Amino acid sequence: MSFVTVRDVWKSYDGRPILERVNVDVEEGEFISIVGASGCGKSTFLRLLLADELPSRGAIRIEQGHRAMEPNQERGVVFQRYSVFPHMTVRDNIVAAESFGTRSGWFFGKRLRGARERADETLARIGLSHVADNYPATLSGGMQQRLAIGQALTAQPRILLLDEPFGALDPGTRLAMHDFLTELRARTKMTVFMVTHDLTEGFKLGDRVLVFDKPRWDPHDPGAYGATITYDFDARDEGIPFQTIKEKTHVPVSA
Amino acid sequence: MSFVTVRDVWKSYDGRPILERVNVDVEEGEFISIVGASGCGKSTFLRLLLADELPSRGAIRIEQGHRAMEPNQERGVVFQRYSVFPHMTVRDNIVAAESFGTRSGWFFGKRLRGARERADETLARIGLSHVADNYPATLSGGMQQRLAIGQALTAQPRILLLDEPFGALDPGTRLAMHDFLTELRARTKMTVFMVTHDLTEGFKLGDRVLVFDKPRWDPHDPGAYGATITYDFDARDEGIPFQTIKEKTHVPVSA
Amino acid sequence: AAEEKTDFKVAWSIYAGWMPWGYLSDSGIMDKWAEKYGITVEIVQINDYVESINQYTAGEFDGVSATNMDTLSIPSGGGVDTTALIIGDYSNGNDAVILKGEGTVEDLAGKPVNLVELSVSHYLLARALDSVGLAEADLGGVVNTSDADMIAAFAAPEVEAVVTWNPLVSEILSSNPDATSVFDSSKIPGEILDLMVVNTQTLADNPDFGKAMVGAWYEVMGLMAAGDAEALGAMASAAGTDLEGYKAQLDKTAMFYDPAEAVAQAESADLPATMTNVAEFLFDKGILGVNAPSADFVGVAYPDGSTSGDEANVQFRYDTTYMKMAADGSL
Amino acid sequence: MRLINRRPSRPVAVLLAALPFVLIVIAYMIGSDLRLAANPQDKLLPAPSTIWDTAVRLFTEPDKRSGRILLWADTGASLRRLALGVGIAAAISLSLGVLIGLLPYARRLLSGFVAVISMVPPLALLPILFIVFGLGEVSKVVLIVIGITPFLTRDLSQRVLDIPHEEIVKAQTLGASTLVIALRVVLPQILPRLISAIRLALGSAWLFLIAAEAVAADVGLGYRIFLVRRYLAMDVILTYVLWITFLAFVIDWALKRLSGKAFPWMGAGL
Amino acid sequence: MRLINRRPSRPVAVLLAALPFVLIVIAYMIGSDLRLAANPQDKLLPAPSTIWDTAVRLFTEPDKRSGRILLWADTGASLRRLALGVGIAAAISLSLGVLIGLLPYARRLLSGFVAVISMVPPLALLPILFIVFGLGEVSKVVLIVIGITPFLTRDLSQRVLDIPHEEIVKAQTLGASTLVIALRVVLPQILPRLISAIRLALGSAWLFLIAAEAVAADVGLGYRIFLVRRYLAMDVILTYVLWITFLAFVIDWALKRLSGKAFPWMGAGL
Ligand SMILES: Nc1ncnc2c1ncn2[C@@H]1O[C@H](COP(=O)(O)OP(=O)(O)OP(=O)(O)O)[C@@H](O)[C@H]1O
Ligand SMILES: Nc1ncnc2c1ncn2[C@@H]1O[C@H](COP(=O)(O)OP(=O)(O)OP(=O)(O)O)[C@@H](O)[C@H]1O
Ligand SMILES: [Mg+2]
Ligand SMILES: [Mg+2]
Repeated sequence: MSFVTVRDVWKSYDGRPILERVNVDVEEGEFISIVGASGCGKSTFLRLLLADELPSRGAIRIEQGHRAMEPNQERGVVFQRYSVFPHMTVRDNIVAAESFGTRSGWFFGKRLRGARERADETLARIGLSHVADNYPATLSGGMQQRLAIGQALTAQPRILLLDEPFGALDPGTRLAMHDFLTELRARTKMTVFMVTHDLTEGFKLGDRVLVFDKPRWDPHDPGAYGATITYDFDARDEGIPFQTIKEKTHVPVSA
Repeated sequence: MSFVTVRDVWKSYDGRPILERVNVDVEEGEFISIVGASGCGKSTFLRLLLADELPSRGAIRIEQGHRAMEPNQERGVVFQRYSVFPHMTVRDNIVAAESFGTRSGWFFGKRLRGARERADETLARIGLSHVADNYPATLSGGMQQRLAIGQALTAQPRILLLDEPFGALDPGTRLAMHDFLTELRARTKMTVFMVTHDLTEGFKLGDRVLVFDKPRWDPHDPGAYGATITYDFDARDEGIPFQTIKEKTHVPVSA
Repeated sequence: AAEEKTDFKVAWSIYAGWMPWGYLSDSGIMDKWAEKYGITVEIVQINDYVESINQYTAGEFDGVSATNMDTLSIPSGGGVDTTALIIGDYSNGNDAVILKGEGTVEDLAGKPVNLVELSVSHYLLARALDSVGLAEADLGGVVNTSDADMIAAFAAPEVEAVVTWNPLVSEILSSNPDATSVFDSSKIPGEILDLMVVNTQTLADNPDFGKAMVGAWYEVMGLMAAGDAEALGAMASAAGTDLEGYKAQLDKTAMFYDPAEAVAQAESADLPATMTNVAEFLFDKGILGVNAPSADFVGVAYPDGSTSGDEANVQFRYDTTYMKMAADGSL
Repeated sequence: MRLINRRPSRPVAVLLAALPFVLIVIAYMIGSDLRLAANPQDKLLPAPSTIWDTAVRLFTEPDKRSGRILLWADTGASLRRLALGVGIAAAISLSLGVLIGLLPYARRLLSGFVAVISMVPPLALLPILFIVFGLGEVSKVVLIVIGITPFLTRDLSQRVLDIPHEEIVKAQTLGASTLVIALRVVLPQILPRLISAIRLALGSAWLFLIAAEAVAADVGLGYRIFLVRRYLAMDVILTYVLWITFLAFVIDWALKRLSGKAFPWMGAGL
Repeated sequence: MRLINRRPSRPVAVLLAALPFVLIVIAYMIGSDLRLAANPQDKLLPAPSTIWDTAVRLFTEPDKRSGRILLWADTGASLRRLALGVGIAAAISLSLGVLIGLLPYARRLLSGFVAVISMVPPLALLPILFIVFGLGEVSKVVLIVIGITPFLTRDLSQRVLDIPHEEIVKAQTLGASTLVIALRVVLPQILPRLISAIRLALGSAWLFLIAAEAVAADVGLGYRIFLVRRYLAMDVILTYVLWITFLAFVIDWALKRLSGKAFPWMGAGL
């Protein structure tokens, strides 16, 4: 059986369909890039995977488990912005990834010291040791995203969700982050879903690239139908894709 | 004589030098791309050209005229954001480019109708006719920047200054904007300065590419010296540059 | 600097003995008398009694309804030479010291007392304590309490005694069966005088102003003395009560319906003693100002030409000229 | 499921929203019952039925003396003062806000002064106000103006400063003079903020109005409350309090609507 | 050069900032002189020298009767009431704000209620407060609490809602319970906002304090002002008004400093 199973998922907001008939199976350790036009529902799909929103119809399961009703430690996430806590130092942001799961949310004494040491190791690994006591606002965008990823991974999620994590970075920093992510993956073998606007980035990092688009559309009412996965590329072969067309796109629906 | 003359310009903030010994001559109709590390003073240089800030030393002249003391109609500008007026419709934003120069800032009657007609022509040219009555907030980022450029050009400036005009756009839209700008240039032969983070973009669009960097630096005090133009590439030959090294870079200064 | 003028403004505030001023203005009687003397007099009601005196002191009004004590402390103490044009009444039970539960004035010892500080209530309390040989220091403190909230205050658990005036007194006594009046102004008759005071200079320059005011006032006094239901009813409703309630308040007010009685009060030999008493009270409380060297720093002149206090600094005058004209029917 | 992720269904939501009001009414009824049982003459917490009767009387029966329905006369007078005071304060603070926010000279001249003035307790100045502006309508309006103008001015000048510098530069490159920038770029953009600032300041404006009317007035909502406070006529006071609350709510709602209608460009921001 | 681009030099800037204060003082001196020339005893606008003498006396000379320096006693009493009132209001509004902002159920239950309550004019409810809380310190503190809590609560709950949803989601993916989110994500982030909300509300708090002290008290800044109003001692009133203004300014400044010191992470925002 596959690791993540998405079965006939529909999602509408206020009766307006955004996603329809989404089906996909993902193996453990796969890196899935998700691309598609702006506003087509990529972030929505990620929120469904995160269980921050529930599908209007259909189900998403990890290892055939229960359907999650809300975000939990199984699913880590990094957004384009606001992914770290601005009121905690860089080190405390990492410690929080351990301590938030406890009843009070605080560590004390020996446990705190232990967590701090582990946090410092993590920071060394992601190259942020020199700013451990700084607040995130003083970090560059790239450093903040590295911190966010380090924090998400500290909680040891089963899948990691990235929503345009490098969208706000300049091209140079972006390339550095690609290397950082590739290196991390080589070490952890995490299952990752990453939404990106940048097709090159998607193919470069992903094992598979899912394209979201509206297969059906009504010329008189562009909002009448939702998007689904129209292509599912295998990108493992150094970015030279062989493609699986899943749906014919832009079939006009006679009104 | 050259069209824009920058002579031995220095700029410091609070005694901290940002730019030093900047010299450059630009011919009428040239497209100058400006690149450089983040925070090295590119936007500051543009603000000096704009006369939004005055140089601490040295002078900037257009056609050997007076040194401008504040922004005026000679210099048009488009920023990364906030370049259009959010409280005016798309059409009114274009009309404003004509009417702001009058005493009251308003057009009435026949003059207003005339300006509206010209605005509609401009909108047709930049492909925004269908949203003429919308407010900018409802436009996509690319459309807003097209409007900002159209607005700036309506005021018929002698030079046009662009500060990372496409920095906030996604790659697809960015490419479309490149085409839009290239096409406009072919028509107007405007003198343009464009700051960009993206080297490719700089070479693709520019006739010349200026690189800002700190030629001198003090290992003990990185903020002690300002940046200047270290390279001046000719980019006309389809982006294959032959370079003019203007300064040796990163010469350590014995402390 | 003689300053003749034809337009005058006087202020009044709601109190049993001053209600005629409202009626004077509403009924047109004031206008009638003003017209007779070729002037206009605007009568303005002000909610806040202290504010009305302050406004008069600052020169906004030519006259104001006030007690003898407040006249001495605010305008006269403030250097505004003021004449008592009309003595309307004296409080004859309208002001009272009220205790929660049974008791006498002696029982006030050790208890906090709520009252409008530095007002006639405070004076009444001082006189009450005097009568039994107590001093304010023997109390459990004096708590300044706005008259507007006196009834609510009396209902508060920690309030043990209040000093206040009508209609609050009758309201408190009637709605709190356990309330006892242990001392009231009927025990010090003639000491709390309710006046209409005017600027001395203005009066001197414009005798017609005095004549019109006094004439109008005693026309209404005549109506009241005759029990005119229309006039009394109007005053009662303006006071926020009914005819019965207003009559009950008037019972505690020694109105001088006859101008001759008012003249007699002004000429009474007790008046200088009362004023000296009041001045001492004010000085003791520091109300005459920090620069006041003694209690007799402000001089008060009486109808017979005698004075109490500092002769060189007479700022408060009892003048019976106009009331006598009314008594003689020569207005 | 975490509490933060639990959303009440529609009917439950309506019930919940009504609950606190129902509880307050019940608590009042119990309190009133207890006091009236102890003393049937008690005026402090009149029975709801008494309040209702009083309210009906106040809203419909004309005053014997003047023939006017006092509550409407009071409402008219108070609303006029409020509108005048708030209107004048808005006009002053709009001009000052634009000046302070836009012109460095004006900023130097006024911003410190406004900051200090905003700390002065206006109630303590009442006696002076009455002397300077008389006891008529003017002084009441002026108290409101003095009370809320500093706050409005500080808020608006901050908003002017918050307008992206880019917009001001852009206007200059289009040839706009200071006047044109003030009138066509700055003013329209702070108008919506003016409305929200007014909504914030209205509470204080009511307070000042009531305080001023308590001292010198012969008509007005605050005057009436102050007048009947002497007799502890809580039925009248509560009716007036509820009525003022209702008026305040309607004004707030109307301003919110106005803001939405008048400034359609305020969508998601630029 | 456009007016918006002209910046005063340093000495001119200092002069400009002082100008309005100087003008006010001069205007006062002229007004005072005129009135004192007409009547040397005039109390309304005492000469600046008189105010100075009075101020010195008030700050240094003990009261004859009680032996205490009244101004300090008044200041102590008022500041205690203010601190208590504001402190309690802050605690309540912090809890309510977090609840309303974070929990949909609490939001449904309370947000409409708080919106309505914030429209009630608290001054009109004074009689009820007196009966329920007595005439002592409690009712004064309660008036401040009632007066500013709705405003603080609305402001804080809005700030909680403004916290990026991403942060809340992130906390959940780190396993945080509702309690942990409230205590470790939301609370620390709205504390700085609490301080700025308090700075905004302090003006009203002073107002309610002065109003409460005017009604029933035997010590306090507002009490003294309303007491000496009885004999138009404007020198005392003006001294007290200036002193209150100074206190308000210092408190405001201290809160601003505190906010900067206590929340170093509030740099440029994330
Ligand atoms: N909470 C919501 N309520 C109503 N509509 C929503 C909501 N969230 C998203 N939408 C709508 O759903 C559609 C898809 O939004 P989504 O954010 O998933 O797009 P996206 O593919 O991530 O776009 P982008 O590339 O711009 O991030 C949009 O039209 C959006 O307006
Ligand atoms: N008004 C100012 N006052 C003080 N320092 C300033 C000011 N404007 C810019 N600086 C400083 O000048 C330096 C250059 O800033 P500038 O904005 O010109 O850089 P930039 O090259 O445009 O950077 P970026 O690529 O991030 O836009 C920075 O260190 C900045 O902190
Ligand atoms: Mg998205
Ligand atoms: Mg820049």
